[in-house]
Amino acid sequence: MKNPYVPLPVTIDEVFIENEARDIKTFRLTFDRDEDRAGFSYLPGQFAELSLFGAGESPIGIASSPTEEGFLLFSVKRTGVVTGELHACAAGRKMGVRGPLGHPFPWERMEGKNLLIVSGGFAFTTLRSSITYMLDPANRGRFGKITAVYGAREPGELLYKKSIAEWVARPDIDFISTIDRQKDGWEGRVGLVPNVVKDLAPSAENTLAIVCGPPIMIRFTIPVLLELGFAKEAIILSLENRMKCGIGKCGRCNVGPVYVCKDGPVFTWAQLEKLPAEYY
Amino acid sequence: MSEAAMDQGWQPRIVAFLCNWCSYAGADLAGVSRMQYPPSIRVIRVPCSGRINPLFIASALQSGADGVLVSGCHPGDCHYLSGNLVARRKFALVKSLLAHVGIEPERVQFSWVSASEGGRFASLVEKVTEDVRKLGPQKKLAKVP
Amino acid sequence: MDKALLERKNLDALLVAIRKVAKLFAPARDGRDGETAFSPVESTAEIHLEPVNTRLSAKGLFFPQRETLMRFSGSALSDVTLPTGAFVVFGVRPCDARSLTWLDCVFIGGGQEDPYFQERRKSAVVIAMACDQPCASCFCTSVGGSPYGSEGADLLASATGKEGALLFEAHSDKGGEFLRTYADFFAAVDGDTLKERDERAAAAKRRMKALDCADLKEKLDAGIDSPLWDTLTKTCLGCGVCAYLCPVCHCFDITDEKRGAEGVRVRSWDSCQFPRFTLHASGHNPRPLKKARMRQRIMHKFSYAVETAGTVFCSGCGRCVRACPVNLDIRRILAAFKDLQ
Amino acid sequence: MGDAAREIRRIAAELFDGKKIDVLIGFEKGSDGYRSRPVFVSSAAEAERLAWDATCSHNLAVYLPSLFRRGPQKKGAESAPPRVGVVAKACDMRSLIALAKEKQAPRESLFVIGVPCRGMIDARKLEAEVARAAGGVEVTALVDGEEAVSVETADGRALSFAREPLVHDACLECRFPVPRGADVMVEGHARPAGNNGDALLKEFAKLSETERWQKFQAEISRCIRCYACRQACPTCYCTECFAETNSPAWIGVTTELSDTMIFHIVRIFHQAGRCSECDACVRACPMGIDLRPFTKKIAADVREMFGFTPGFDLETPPPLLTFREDDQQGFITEPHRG
Repeated sequence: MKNPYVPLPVTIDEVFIENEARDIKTFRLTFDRDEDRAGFSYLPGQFAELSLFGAGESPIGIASSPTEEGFLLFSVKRTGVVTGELHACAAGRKMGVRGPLGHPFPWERMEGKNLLIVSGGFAFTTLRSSITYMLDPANRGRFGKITAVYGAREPGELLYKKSIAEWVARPDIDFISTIDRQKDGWEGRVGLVPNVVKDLAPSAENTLAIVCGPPIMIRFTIPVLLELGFAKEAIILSLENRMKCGIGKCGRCNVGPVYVCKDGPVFTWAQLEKLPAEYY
Repeated sequence: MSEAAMDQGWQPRIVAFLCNWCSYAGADLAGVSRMQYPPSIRVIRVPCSGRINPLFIASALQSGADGVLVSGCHPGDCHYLSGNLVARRKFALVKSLLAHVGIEPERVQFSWVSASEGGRFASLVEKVTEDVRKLGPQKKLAKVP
Repeated sequence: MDKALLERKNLDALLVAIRKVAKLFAPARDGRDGETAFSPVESTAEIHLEPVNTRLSAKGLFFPQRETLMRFSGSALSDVTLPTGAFVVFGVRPCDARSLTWLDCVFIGGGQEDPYFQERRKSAVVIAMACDQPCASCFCTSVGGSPYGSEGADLLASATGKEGALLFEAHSDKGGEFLRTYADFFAAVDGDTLKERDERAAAAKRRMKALDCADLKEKLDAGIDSPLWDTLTKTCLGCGVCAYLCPVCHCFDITDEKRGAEGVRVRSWDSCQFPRFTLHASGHNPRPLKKARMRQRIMHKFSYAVETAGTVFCSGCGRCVRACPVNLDIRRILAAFKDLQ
Repeated sequence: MGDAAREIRRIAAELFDGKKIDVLIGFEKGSDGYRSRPVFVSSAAEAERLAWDATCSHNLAVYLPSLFRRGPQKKGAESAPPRVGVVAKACDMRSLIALAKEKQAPRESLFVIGVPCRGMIDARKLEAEVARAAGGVEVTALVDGEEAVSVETADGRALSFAREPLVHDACLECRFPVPRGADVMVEGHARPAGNNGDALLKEFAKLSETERWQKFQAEISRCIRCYACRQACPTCYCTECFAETNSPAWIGVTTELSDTMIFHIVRIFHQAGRCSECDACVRACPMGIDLRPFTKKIAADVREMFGFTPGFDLETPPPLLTFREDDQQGFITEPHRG
């Protein structure tokens, strides 16, 4: 019997500082064993438990795309014990990964659809995975028009700046980054994410919206999308609750009849609306 | 310290919480004066003996310390006027409660050492070390994961 | 052979025989107040079957309050040892035996098996002891159980009028095998004993006050935003008694402990009644209020579990009723929602 | 006892009618005839629920700090603190004063209805007696007599038990059965003052070091870390407990014995100068852990070393926030030479 609590051994291959506040780092991990690399099959939207023996585990969305072979990316904000310890780790450090866990975005449903990606702040990670995945030449044809709105408090807090620069330049994705307040040197859009979406007024026709961000952004974005004509089933969100086991046993992420870890973290607004509001 | 004691082999590990202004300076003086005392202590410098939280003592014991020594300025000499006097009440209670539940009183000791008392510091460490050595390793609160 | 009689004089010999091949757990005195706890026992003299159930259910024998999942050394895994060793639990009340089937749903079901729990379940024989004297705080019959219920048990033992003899009935393959293995200690059962058993079962059932739980889930679902949650939980102290004593509550924490490089990853019971249970590292807490936490506990048992596992997650053992320091009484909460218009 | 209940209801109704209080914390009838439960009432009509009998053993002061703990207030627009009525036995009263002293509940916002205490009946002791006599049956009526407690059971039996053996250990030892400093007193007679567990402490202190350690270990090893002791304790009011913080993680969160022992040692230490020896911690413990030999120790030490008994006046500073130049320091280690 496979023991679901035992992490797969990995090595930190490289560490990137993502933001000016230097409290978000991206860790590139490689598997220590070939069979783990081969067996770790995931799709964008899933997460994994990062394990540092002595500190504990932390559930983090997978930021790499399955199309990027040979490594995994995780962007981690320094907030608690495990993430604090992780931020003190340098390349070469051995650690563990348990996963992939949870359900990915509904890729079968998304096929043939236009996609509106709405994201704020640090929650962009699994959307980096998704965009990279969709823009892969082997996949791009499976999806319609892709529009992405990504906001942060200030320019220095936008993640994956290099990738963003590439996406902005590409014709096959309409990528808009925005910051909350004007800052010197910023030439892009200024405004809160829900307002930018409102201004943009993307068509709801044959479109699915994927929303990931802080609670406040989600709360204000949902009404905008509904007003634009998105059906509740067409609004897809990814939740972050406190978790431990990641496999629906420990009860920590339980909200209503669902476990965010094993039934989510991806849900439609139609599903979430029925739950007690204990997920943000 | 006698040759005989050195030969006994087992050296207790004693965590010493020393106040910055008196006892730490006293330890320093003992050092620069090349006074001999057992290499049993691991010093943690605190701003004042009033900074000592009983949890520090419990944590030290749980982490495997065989003994704990807390030392501050003599009453009346506190750099912060009364930190050690307020602390003294806490210390009295901690000492009494630990002994009450059955932890050997010699495991946790409190003293006062001034910046000029290098000799007193050295003999204090010697005494505490001897006391703890007689008791052997501390296992009651030590946690072995 | 699925039914057999154990005469009083053979009981000790049976225990000795069991202890040759397995550990034996049974209710034994615990603490100064005369209550009992499942403990390793060596003889019948140590076993105390009281009207008041054991302090804690048998849950901890399968899902220990603290359990080492793995050991590590530095950043490398050094050991994963699954629990081993056969054991027999005697004197589990039907309510607690039934609860084990729900722990099965959680730990073995759900598409992912928990190897630690699974190993213990596999290596245990559960002998339930029927209740002739249900307590005032008991309400098993209100949630589909019964004082003579056998769900979750490999064997059900019940008292007979014959000088302390016990009737054993097998309710699983494991139970049948147990009776075959120890056949030498057992005698045949006559019709009178079985008749008496049925009478006793009926009498025990009659002693119990029933709570009407028929459309409880619907009522609770409808009342999810009711101010009752606030009024009924105002006096809740926010301790973990109800969850820790509950034979079904199964939430846990996983933490690492180390000294130097060596350490362990352990799991330990946790409770949704603690504010820290859902507290994010950022300081945000999606369930910050006591009323929401108690709502979670009740809803999980009587609504969410019905949706996900097809059953309520409460066996009516009454421990939370007895032991709640402020007598919150789960039956009163349920009754209040039943009456909600 | 019925008279006291009526009197409490009358006073409560008067307070609500006179708009003197916003909420009152008292007792109502609890489950199965063995228990009563704390209740919050907020109107004269609701005050009809208030009860008073021999099972009202909870220390209601436990609810006070959270009632007065309010979020940040806008300067100049601070909302007034609630006015709270409390039904208080002597131990509740002492805890309430200890809380007021530490600014956890303003005394002027409290209206205390004091009730003299004859010693509360331990529901578990009664339950065990009834179970022995008649099985685990419901009690439908309980009459608290002078010498005996009589109960009627759901299956129609009338049983009577000697009262004193049913009384909580804490009450048997209570030195102050009459509340001092209440705003109004309900008439009634109190039990004679006890010895405050001096005998118990002396017994324990007589044991050898090893025996004391074994007893301590044996009791604490049964702890399940449910924190009922802490939650039921009126003067354990920290919003974040050292036992649960994770940075620093002082102790582990599991039932590992050293963690559990440190939790109890430190929690008990934290009650120095606060503990009214009400035994709320002991009563709340679902495992029947006898903490008394340890909780009593800290109270006795504070009394003997600093001459302080918590819960009687608001003026004296808490003993661990102050000092005397001549505080005893016989425990200070003097090295061999100076």
